[in-house]
Amino acid sequence: MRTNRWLGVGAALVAAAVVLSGCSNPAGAEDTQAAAGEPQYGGDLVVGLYLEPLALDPHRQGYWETYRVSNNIFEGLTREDTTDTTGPTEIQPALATDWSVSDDGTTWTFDLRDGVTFHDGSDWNAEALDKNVRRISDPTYEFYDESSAAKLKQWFGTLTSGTVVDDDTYQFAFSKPFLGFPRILAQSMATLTIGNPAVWEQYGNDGFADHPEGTGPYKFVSRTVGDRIELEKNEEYWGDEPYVDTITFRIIPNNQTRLASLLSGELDLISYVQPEDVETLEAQGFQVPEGTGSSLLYISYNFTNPAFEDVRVRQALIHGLDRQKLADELYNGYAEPQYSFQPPGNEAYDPEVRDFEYDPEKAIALLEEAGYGEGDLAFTIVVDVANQNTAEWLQSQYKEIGVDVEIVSLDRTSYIARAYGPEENDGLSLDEYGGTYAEWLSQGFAGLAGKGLDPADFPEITGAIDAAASTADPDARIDLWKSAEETLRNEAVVIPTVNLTRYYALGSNVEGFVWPATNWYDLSKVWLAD
Amino acid sequence: MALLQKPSGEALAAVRGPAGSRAGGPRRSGARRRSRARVNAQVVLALVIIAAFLALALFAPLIAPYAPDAADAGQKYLPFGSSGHVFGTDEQGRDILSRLIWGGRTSMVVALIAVAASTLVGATLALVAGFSGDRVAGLIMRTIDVMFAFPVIIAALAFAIILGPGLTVVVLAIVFVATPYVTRVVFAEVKRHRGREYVEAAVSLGAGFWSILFREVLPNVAGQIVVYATGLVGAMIVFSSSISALGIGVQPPEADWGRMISEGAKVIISGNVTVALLPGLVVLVVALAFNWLGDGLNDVFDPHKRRSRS
Amino acid sequence: MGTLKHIGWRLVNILPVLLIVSVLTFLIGRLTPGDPIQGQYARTFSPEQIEGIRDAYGLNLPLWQQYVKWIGDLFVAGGGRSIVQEAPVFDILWPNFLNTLVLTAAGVLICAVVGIAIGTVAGAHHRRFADRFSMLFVQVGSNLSVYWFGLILIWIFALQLKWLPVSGMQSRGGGGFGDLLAHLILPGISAALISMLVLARFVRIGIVQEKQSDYYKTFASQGAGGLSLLGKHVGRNILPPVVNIIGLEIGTLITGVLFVESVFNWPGIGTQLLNAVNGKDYPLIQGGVVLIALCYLVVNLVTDVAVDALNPRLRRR
Amino acid sequence: MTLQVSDLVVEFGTGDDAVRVVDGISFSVAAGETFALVGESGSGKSITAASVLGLLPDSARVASGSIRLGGSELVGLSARELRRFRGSQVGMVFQNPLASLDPSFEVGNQLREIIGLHEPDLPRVSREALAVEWLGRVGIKDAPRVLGSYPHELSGGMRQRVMIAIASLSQPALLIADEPTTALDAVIQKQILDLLRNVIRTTGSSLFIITHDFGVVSYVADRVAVMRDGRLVEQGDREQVLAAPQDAYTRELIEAVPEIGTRFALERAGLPRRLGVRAPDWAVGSGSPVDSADRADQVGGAAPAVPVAGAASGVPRGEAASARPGEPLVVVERARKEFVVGGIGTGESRRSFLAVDDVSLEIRRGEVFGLIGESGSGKSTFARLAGGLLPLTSGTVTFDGQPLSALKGRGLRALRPRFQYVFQDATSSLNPRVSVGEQIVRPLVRFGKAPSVRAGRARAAEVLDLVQLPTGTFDRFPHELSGGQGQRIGIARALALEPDLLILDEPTSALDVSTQAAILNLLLDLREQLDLSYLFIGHNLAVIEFVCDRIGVLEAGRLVDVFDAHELFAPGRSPVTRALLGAILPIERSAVGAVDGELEGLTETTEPQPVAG
Repeated sequence: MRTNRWLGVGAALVAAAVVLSGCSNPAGAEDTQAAAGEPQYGGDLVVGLYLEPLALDPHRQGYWETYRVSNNIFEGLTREDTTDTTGPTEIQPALATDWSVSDDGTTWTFDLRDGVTFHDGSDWNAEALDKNVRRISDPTYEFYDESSAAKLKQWFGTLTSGTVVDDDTYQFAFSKPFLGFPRILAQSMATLTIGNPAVWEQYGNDGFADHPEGTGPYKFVSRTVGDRIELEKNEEYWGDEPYVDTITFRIIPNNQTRLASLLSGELDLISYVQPEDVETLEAQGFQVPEGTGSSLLYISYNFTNPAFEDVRVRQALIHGLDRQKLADELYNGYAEPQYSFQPPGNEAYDPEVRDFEYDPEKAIALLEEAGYGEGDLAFTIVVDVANQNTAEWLQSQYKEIGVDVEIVSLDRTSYIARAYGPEENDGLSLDEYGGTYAEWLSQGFAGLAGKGLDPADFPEITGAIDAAASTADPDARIDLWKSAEETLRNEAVVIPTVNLTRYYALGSNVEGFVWPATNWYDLSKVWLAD
Repeated sequence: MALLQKPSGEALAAVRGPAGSRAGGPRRSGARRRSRARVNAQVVLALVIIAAFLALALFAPLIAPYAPDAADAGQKYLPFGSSGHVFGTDEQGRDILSRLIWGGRTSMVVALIAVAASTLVGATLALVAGFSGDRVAGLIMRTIDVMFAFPVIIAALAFAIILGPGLTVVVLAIVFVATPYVTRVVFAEVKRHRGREYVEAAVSLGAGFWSILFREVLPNVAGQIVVYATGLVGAMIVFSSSISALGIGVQPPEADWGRMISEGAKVIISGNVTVALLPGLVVLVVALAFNWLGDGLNDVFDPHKRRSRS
Repeated sequence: MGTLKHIGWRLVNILPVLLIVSVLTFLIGRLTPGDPIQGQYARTFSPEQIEGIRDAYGLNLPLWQQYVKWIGDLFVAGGGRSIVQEAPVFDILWPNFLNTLVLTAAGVLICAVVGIAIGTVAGAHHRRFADRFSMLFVQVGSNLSVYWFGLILIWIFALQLKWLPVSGMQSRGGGGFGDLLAHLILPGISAALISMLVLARFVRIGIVQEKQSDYYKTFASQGAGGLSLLGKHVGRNILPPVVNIIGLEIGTLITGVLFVESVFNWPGIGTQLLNAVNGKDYPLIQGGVVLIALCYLVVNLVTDVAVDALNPRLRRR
Repeated sequence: MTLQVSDLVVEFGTGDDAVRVVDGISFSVAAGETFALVGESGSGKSITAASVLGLLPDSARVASGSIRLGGSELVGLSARELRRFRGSQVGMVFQNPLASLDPSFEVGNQLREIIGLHEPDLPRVSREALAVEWLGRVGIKDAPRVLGSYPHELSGGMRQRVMIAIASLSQPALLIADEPTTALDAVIQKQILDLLRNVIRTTGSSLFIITHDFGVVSYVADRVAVMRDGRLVEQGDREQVLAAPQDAYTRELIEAVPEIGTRFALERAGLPRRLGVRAPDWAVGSGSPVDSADRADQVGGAAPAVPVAGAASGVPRGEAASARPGEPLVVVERARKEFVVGGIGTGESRRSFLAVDDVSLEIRRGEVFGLIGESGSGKSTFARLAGGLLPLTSGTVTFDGQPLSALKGRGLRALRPRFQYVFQDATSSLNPRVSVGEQIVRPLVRFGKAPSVRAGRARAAEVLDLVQLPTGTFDRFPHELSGGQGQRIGIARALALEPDLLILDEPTSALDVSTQAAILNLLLDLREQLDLSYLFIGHNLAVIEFVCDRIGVLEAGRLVDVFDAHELFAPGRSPVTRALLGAILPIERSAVGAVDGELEGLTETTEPQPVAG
C-alpha cells in the first residue's frame, strides 16, 4: 500500500485555506467596508446556465451544466483542484482524507473524513458510503437503482465488492487494475458522487432528485424546471465557509437573451459566451476570463461510409483543415487549435503533439492517391444546429481541396440520432466533449464506435487503450495513455479541431472566480464586491 | 403560431364600402372610382415589387455581385455600406446583398407553393364541411381542432425527423400551420353561403354536391380566399425563419430569407443589427406587396369591380 | 338546460380530439429516430451500455404497452416520470403551465386593449388618414418575426433605455406584483403582436358595419352623439365577435407562445416543451402536448359559451 | 311651413365624378299635414328623407339647395349642430323595424336612453313612466313586458310601434317615416298606418312619409309628390294626383297596382288579364288622354265599369271558367316539417318548431295555385317541400305520380327539370359571381337539354327572348341587372329546362310596382304560351287574387282555407282570409275616407269558418 501522492499537496492547501479564513472576518463582513480584493460575505449570486440541468441525483446526473449546479450540493470522495487554471487539475481530498491502492492496482482503500454531516444533519461515514455504493451496484439492496447502475456501469462495471472496513474506512475491489479511480471519483457523470441515503430511504430512488441532499457547501432550496434552481449556504459546511448566501441558477438557453440578461445586470455569471460577444462584454466592463476547459470540438467520421475506410481519405481531411484559421476567423481568436484527441487539462494531454498539419496540397494529393479527383468525394456533414456555423465554415474550407460537403443541421436529439445512426452518405459529424481524466480517451473512442467504427478494425488502438486502462504501474500509466492517443491519432480516426478559450462571462463585481482547466467551477470561492 | 391574420367574412363587405344602393345610391360613385384608382395604384405597386423580386431571384446569377455561398470568414460581419459589400456580410463573411437576391429563389417559391397547397387543402375541406351533414363536417372540424391543438414545433420537428430536413419540411410545416386557419376562415365564409338562395336555386336546377361546391360557391368565396392566402405569404416566410432557428428547413449555406432572419437574430444583442434587419425588411416589403396584391385580386374575383358596364 | 347539455356534449367531444392528439404525439415520438437515453449518453457509452439504460427505463417494451402505461400514468401517476428530469411530468409542467397562463393573460389583455383601440380609431375614421395609417401599421406588424421583434424590444427597452427587465419573471431576490408586471410588458407585447392586429382588423370592420346598421341610424336620428353611440351600442354589438376572436387568439397564443418564451426566457410550457423535444423526453413531450391541446380545446369551448352568453337571443332561455 | 325644401341637390362624390341622386327638388310640408313622397327604388326618395337630418351616407352630401325646418336652415350645419334638431324637432321611423332597434339592449333601456337624450335631467323613474306612457300611446298594452324585452322577442309590428314611440315621444314638429310598412305584412301595415295617423293627430306633428305604394298614399296622405330619377314629376293634393295624374309616369305607377277585382272586371270586359290594362271608365275623372304607346295594343275596346268589391257575389266568366280542371300534378298529403335550429356556437338556443303542420293539397295541371299567408306562416317552407328542396318530416309529396318525398339523389335530380323555382329575391337567387348566361346554360348541359355549350347558348338566347331580355344580357353579372331584369333571368333560367310546374316564391314582392306588373304580365303570358302550372306564393292578396285560379291560405303552418279565386268573398272564408282582405289598401280615386269602413266591415262581421282544405 502506498500513500496517495497528492495527499501532501491537499493537506497544504487545506492549511492555506484555514489561514485565509482565519484572516477574514465573516461575522462583520457586511458591516465593515471591504477593501477592494478583500473577500466579502453575503449576497445572492445569479448564474445563467445555457442548458436545463438534468436530475439533481448524484448517480443519475449528466451534462456539465448539471454538475455546475450539483457540485455545490454533492461532493465525491475526491475532488479536482479548482483553483488551478493552468495544468491538469490536481486531485484533492474531499469526503475522503486519504486513499491508497493495492500493488496490483485493483483494491482501493479510502479513509473517510470525520465530522462531516449531510444537510439534514445525519453523519457521513462508511455506512453512508456503502449505501451509495450498493445503490448503484447491489441488486439485492432495497434501494438498488437500476438506472443509476446502468449509467455508472462504465466505471463500476468491474467493481467486485465494496467493504466497510470500519466507520471511517472503506474499500473498493475491482476485478481489474483501475489506477484512474480517484480522478474518476472527482468527475461529474457516471461516477459515485455522494448523496444522503436517508433521502432515498425516505422518498425512494425516484424522489431523490426532488430532495437533493449531500454534504456540499450549498443546500438545495427549490427548483422550477425551466426557470431556476435556488441554493443557500450550508452553515455547517465542513470546509471553508462559502462567501455568498444564496446562489440562483437561471436557465436561459437563448444565447442572445442570456447575453442581454448579463448586460442588464440580471445575471452575475453566464456559461457559454459566443465568441462574437466577447468584445461587446469587455467593452462594457464585464469580465471574460481567459482559460481553457477540459474539452474539445472534434469531428468524427461516419465509419459506415466506405469512403472513410481509406486512411488516406481521413488524413486528407485533416490536412485540408486549417485549424488556426478556424480559431481565428470563426471564433474570433477566442479558441485554440487542437491537434490531439486528449483535450487540454487532461492529465495525459501533450500540447506538443501534432497530427496532420494543414497542407492542402498534400490533402489533394492524398485524395488523388485514394482515387478522388476534384469533386469526386462528396458527403454530408451532420451537425447540431448550434454548430451550424462551424459546418458552414468547414464546407467552404473543404471546397478548397475539392471535396463537396452538404450540411444537415438538426435539433439536438435528431442530431445525436443521426450522428450515431448515420445514413449512407453521411460523412462527418461534430461533437464537443472531454475530461481531465486520461480514461477519457477510451470514452471518446467508445463514442466513435457508436458512429460505426468497428474497434476490431483498429486492434492497435484498442490494444493500447486496454493496456493503459488496466495497467497496475502508476508510473507507466500516463505514458501508456499518451501512446494510446498517438496510435489513435496516427490512424486519423478523428479530427480534433479547437478548444474555446473564452467560455464564461462575469459581472464586474464578481470576484474570486477561477476557470480551472476542467469543465466546471467552484462557486464557494466566489464573492460579490459592492 | 399566431402569425395569421384572419380577415373576417365581412371584410369583403367593408372593402366594398357602404352600399348606398338601396337608398338610390348610384352604381358607381365618384368616391368608389377614386378608391378604385387607389386600389389600382396599390396593385400596380404590389405587382412591380413582386415582379422585381422575382426578377432578382430569376436572374440572381447575373445580378448578384457574389455567389450566395462565397464565404470569407475573415471578412465577417462587415457593416452596412462597406466597400465591396454594400449590405455588409454575415457570420461566414458572405455578401448579404447577394444572399438576399438569391434567397428569394427559395423563400418566395417555398412560401408560394406552401401557401397554395394549404389554401387548396383548407378551402376544399371548408367547402366540403360547409355543405356536408353534421357527421362529415364534425369529422373535418375535429381534424382541424387536432391540428390547431397540436403545438406547431412538435409537428414541424416530426416532419423534419421523418423526412430529413429540407425544403419539403418547410412546405409541410407551413401547410400544417396554415391549413387549419384557412379552413376556419373559409368555413366561416362558406357557412354564410350555405343558406343562400342561389345555392338552393342550384339544387333546384339539379346541381350535384361537387358542382355546387366548386362551380357555385367557390367563385363566391374565391376573392376572400385569395385575400387571406396572399396575406399568409409574408407571414409564412417569417414563420419559416422561426422553424429554421430550430434547424428545420433549408440547409446551409443555401440562402433563404427566413434562415437569414433567424441567423441575424442570433447577433442582434451582440450588436450586428443589420444582419437581421435587412432580411426582415425585405420580407416585410414582399409581404406587404402580397397583401396589396391580394386586395387587388379580390377585386378581380368580384364582378362588381371587374366590369363597369352600366 | 339545453345549454348545459350542450356544454356536456362539447366536453365529450373533446375526448376523441385529445385521444388522437395523444396517439399522434406518442407515435411521432416513438417512430422517429433518437431517444432520450441516446441523446444523453451516446458520446460516452457504448451501444450495449445504452441498451441497458433503455431497459432500465422500460423503453424496450412493446409500443402498445408503453402507450397504455402512459395513459394510465396520466390519471394516476402525474403523467408518468420525465426520463431526463427524473420527476413526475405534471410536477414539472404545472408551474410552467401557470406561468404560460400568466403570460397569455397579459398577452390577451394587451391584445384586447391595443387591438380594440387601433381598430376603433381605424373604424371611426374609416377611409381617412388615421384608418390608412393604422391599417398599414397592422400590415407591417403582422409580417414581423416575433422572435426578431422581441429581441429588438429587449435591445431598446431593456438595454438602451433600461426601463424594463430582459428576461424571466422576477428580478434578483424576487419582487412583488409590480416586478412581475414589469417583466410581463415586453413578452406580453410580443405575444400579443399578431393577435392584436387580427383583432384590430376585426374591430375596424365591425365598427364600419355597425355604423351602417339601421339601429345606428335610429339613435343618430334621435340626436345621440358619436361617442356614446360608439361606446354603448356599437361596442355592445361587436362584443360577441370580438370575444370570439379573442378566444380563438388565446388558443393560438397558448399553442404558439413558444417563440416569445424563448426570447424572454419566460419559464413557460413552451420552453419546457422545447427542452423536452431537445432531450426527446417522451413523457414530458406527451404530457405537454396533451396539456396544451386540452387547454386549447377548453378555451375554445369557454369562448363559445361566453359568446352565447353575450347573445341576448340566448339570455332568456 | 314645418319643412321647406327648395332646390335640393344631393350628390354622391365630388367634382367631375359627382353623381346627382337628388336633382333640384322643392316641396314643403305644412304643419299637421301628411305629405307622401312616392317613387320607385333608385328615385332618390330615401336620400331626400335622409338629407333632412343630415343622415346621408358618408359618400353623399347636399350640394346645393335649402332645407328649412321651422325657421332654421339645416343645410350647412355641422353634425353637432344638427344633433339639436334630431329627435327633438324631427323624429324618424325607418323601413326595417327588425333592424332599427339595437338587438343587444332591452327595449326599455333604449327608450330610457333616448328620453335621456331629450331630457337629460329627468330622473330614471320618470323616464320609465314616460316610456310606459308612450308605449301605451302606440297601442302597446303590456308595456312592462315590452320594456323588459329584447327587440328580437317582439314581432315586427310591435317593433315598428316602438319605433314610432321613439320617434314621436319628444313630440317633434315633423315625423319622417321612410317606407315604414314595406317590410310588414298587409294586416300589420294597416295597423301601423292607423297608428301613425293617430299619433300625429295627438302630437300635432306633420308626417313626411316615403313610400312606393299608392295604397299607402291613398290611405294616409294629404298631399303627394311623385319622384323619378331625382326629380319631382308631379305634386299635388292626393285626390287630384290619384284621380287625375298629370304625368304619364304617375299614371303608369297607379295603373300597375293590382287591385282586388281587377281581374274579373277585365274578364267581364273581355280584356286580357294583364296589369296596366283597364276599362276606360275605371279611373273616375281620369284626364289621361293617351295611354302609353307600348300599352295601347293591349288595351281592347270599351269595358263596363266594375265596382271594387262587387265581384264578391258574382260568378266570373271568362278565364276562370275556362280554366281546365286538369288532373293533379302535385299532390301533397299531410306534409309536416319540423326545424331544429340553434345550439352552442351558433348564437342561438337550440329549439325546434313546426314550420308546416299537416298540410294537404293538390295542384292541378294547368292551374295557378296561390298560397298566401303572413310572414312566418310557413308558405316558403311549403314551397320548398313541394319542390323537393327540403326533406319532409312526415307526409308525402307526389309529383306527376312519382313519390317525390321518397326519392333521393340521382332519382330526385332527374326529376328536377320538371319543376322549377323562381325565388323572391332575384339578386340572391342568382349566383353573384357567375354570368347570367352561364347560369342558364349550366343546367341545360347538366340535364342534357343542350348537347353542347354552344347549343346551350342558343337555347339561352331563346329563353332570354321569351322573357323579353336582349341577348346581350347573356354576359352580364347579376349585380348589373335591375330587380326586374334579375327576376326575368330567374324565370328564364327555370323555363329553359321546359318544366311542367313553376314554383314562384313571392316572385314580385321585392320589386317596384311597375316592375311587378311587368313580371306578372309576363308570367301570365308564359303560362298561356308554354302550358305551365304555377304554385304562386305571396302575401299580397290583391296580387294573388289577380294571378291565381285557386288560393290556399296558410297560418302558422296550417292550411286554413282553400278556395277558387272568384270565391274570395264567399261567406265561408276563414278569419285569416278575411283579415288579409281587410288589410288591403285600395287606391281611392274619388272621395276621401270611403276606404275605411268598407272592407273592414266585411272582415269584422263575417263569422269564423272551419278550416278549409
